[in-house]
Amino acid sequence: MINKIVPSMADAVAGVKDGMTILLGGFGSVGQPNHLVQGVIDLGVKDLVVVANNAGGGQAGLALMMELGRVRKIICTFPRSANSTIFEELYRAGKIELEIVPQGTMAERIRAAGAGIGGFYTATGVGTKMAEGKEVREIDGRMMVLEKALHAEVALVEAWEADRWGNLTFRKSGRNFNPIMATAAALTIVQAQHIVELGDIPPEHVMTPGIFVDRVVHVPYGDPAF
Amino acid sequence: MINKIVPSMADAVAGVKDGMTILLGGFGSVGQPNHLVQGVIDLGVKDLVVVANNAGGGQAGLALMMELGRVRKIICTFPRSANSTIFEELYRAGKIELEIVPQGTMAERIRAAGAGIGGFYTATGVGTKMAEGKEVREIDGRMMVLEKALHAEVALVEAWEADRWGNLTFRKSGRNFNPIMATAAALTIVQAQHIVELGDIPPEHVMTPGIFVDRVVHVPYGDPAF
Amino acid sequence: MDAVTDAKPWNRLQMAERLAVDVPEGWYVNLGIGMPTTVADYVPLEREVVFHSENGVLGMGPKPADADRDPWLINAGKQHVTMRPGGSYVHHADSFAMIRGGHLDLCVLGAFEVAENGDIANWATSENDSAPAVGGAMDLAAGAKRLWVIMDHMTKDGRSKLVRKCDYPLTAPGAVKRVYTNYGVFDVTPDGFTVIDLAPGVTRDMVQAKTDAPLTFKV
Amino acid sequence: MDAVTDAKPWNRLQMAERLAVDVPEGWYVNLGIGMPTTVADYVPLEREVVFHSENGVLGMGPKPADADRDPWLINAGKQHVTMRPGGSYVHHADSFAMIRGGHLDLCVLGAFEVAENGDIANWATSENDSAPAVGGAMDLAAGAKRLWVIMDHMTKDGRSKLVRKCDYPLTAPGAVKRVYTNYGVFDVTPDGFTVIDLAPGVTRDMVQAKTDAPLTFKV
Repeated sequence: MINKIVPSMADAVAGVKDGMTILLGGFGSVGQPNHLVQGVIDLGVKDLVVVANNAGGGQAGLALMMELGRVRKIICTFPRSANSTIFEELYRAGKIELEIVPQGTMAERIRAAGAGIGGFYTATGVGTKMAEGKEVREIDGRMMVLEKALHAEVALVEAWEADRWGNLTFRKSGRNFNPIMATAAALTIVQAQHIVELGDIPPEHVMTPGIFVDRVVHVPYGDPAF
Repeated sequence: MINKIVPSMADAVAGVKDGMTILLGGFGSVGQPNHLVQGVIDLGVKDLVVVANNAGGGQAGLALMMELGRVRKIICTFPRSANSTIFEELYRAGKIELEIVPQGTMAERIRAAGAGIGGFYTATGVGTKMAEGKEVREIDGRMMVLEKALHAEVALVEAWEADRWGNLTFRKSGRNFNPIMATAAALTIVQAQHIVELGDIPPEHVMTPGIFVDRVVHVPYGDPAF
Repeated sequence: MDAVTDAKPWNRLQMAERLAVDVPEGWYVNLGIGMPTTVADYVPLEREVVFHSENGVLGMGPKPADADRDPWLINAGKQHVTMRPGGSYVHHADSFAMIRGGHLDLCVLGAFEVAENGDIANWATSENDSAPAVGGAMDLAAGAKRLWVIMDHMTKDGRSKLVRKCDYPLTAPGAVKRVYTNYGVFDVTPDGFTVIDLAPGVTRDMVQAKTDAPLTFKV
Repeated sequence: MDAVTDAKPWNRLQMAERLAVDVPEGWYVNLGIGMPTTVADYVPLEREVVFHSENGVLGMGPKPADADRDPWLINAGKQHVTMRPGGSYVHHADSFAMIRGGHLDLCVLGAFEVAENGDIANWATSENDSAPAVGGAMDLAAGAKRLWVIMDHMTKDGRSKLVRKCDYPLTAPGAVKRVYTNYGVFDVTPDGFTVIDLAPGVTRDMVQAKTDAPLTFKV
């Protein structure tokens, strides 16, 4: 019997190691797998590269992981945060590296990694700093820049429902980066609000098929904070 | 009030012209927008380029369109059909052009067109006839071939449910190429089995958001033929 | 009264209201964070405009009352929003496929500078040593069918934001089609900025005096 | 009896049965059209293997009785299939993302030829003047974590299909990891074909005599 549901957070995050690249789902306060981030913090691993839309909000999750000095580099679209200054302090002090990526390019680079695409040409960023040092060519009359797939060792994902095959659904704007990140990592770990029976999610309504998921841990934490 | 539902087949296919490239959804007998194809046949247009997985099955739809001499070129993955010889006869007689594309590359080229990607690198086809004359380069240790986005003037799509904003669902394996083709054409026309009220499709379960759809015509034809 | 004291430049809400007049029913529209977001308040619900947010929300409705906020439903500005009947959720790659694939009829952004050739700079200022934040601005600027900018006409220290050439790092070259400011509405044309509307009492001389780039007038 | 009359090469069903033994629970598997499809009949339902079909079907179950066929549910071979609890539907780009992104543990294809370096030719024969049909074979061959081939050991006119170098147009270079034929099971290694199993009574000499490429033996 396939059973991707693991009994503890320690089982969920086992194998995450120093220096790994981690895709971290969530946008704003919604769809953040903060309990998995805490699990990785508790492992004590360091020199991590974290790919996330924001460089940590609030005091928990990624913000705490950075504050503890575990993150070597952030790849994100919008490092500023209204309710956290941890990243900016570390960045000004030269204690953390930053790679800024346009949000659509970041999403597409992650999707590319999951879909076996090595790189792609996009008009986003052409004629800006984002294209410096990158190949630019004209395709169908438009200048486009080559962007590469963004792979990772680990993806941390928050889902609404999960079954033992790892099929997932997401709630409203909690979907965001979670489904594409689930496809792009060697090890995809999910914290799910609800564990459901196999077959409870209608096959037309599965948002992330289990093929992309390695482990699921039940974290019924409730609603995101306002 | 946004209302993409048109009252007649003539309204649905208005504006399809000689020489256009048409994306045609469907895989096997399932999800084939055959009534829309008949509508285009009835317009009398010719010199069409048709992009479809198969080069027509049975005697209706694309097979009939080809038999009537309306199709200049087929772009497909698998021209052979167990229940139709129309394409092969035309092809052997030199009366139709053929571009064969690996199925995943065809799907990805269509998606790229819809997503603003000019081209992408894939390992599929490297070292085969499919890569001849195309740029091949090594990315992350793997040889990959550059494939270009596949745009079209028109997409013909079959859906299960549609609302007046053009939101769609698809039934089981009727999904296939339909959602990606809906994104990749200047004019996307849908034949839908069921017209539903706005809001009847839960926002989490919309499979093709209405932004990709221009016109919907109600065609409650029932089940695909066995 | 002379012409100057007669002039009533638009305030930020009036600018948003003026822009909203130009958004027809049926358009798919992304409104950037800040002033652009307020445009939605001036599009009546019965004029069906479909608002998109980068984080995978299509078909946003009005801001909820505090008591009705759904903790699972935010926009790209991290504000709580509502969903209209006919809305849909998608993941980030599909959301940016809408943007980058040219499916949005309109994107409205704020800006630091807009140049007469349509260049826009809205994500980083050269003086700023803190971490720059680009978000989805470059994708929106390069991808939408139309990019309109809504911004104060002048900086706080009195410099024109409609410029001959951008000083700040570009968000996208040649992308802007139209600019809404306190003084009027400016189309970006092959000949530079063309004024197509002026706020009440604002004269041609007045707006040209406040603007770095040369203006032509259709009003 | 001599060795030759003692030999019981596998028939096609036995080859599928033999291959099925090597598919462990939990694998995601795509079975090509034709002989590969029959492998599923030899994987018991209680050994949970998740079968994928290119047309966006993940989690296929057994073939339905004729009366129970669902007209909306077919596989890539256009045969009617069933869906298991835990299955899901996706569109074609997402389906091929599973294939091309390396998410399938195994793909099983038929072939015209397999070369000792793992090259596979299974989509076009040079003599064939009719329209060639590639379908998803190139994606599957290049994308799956493992490509296994199941095929008759010889052509109908008695030529070996395990060859030193493919004559027919390639589907993918260096992709095949293992081959199942009537005579045995052949791993593709840096040193060429290594026999890891033989059908009952088949000898080393017999299989080498039927095979164009040189064999090494681990059985």
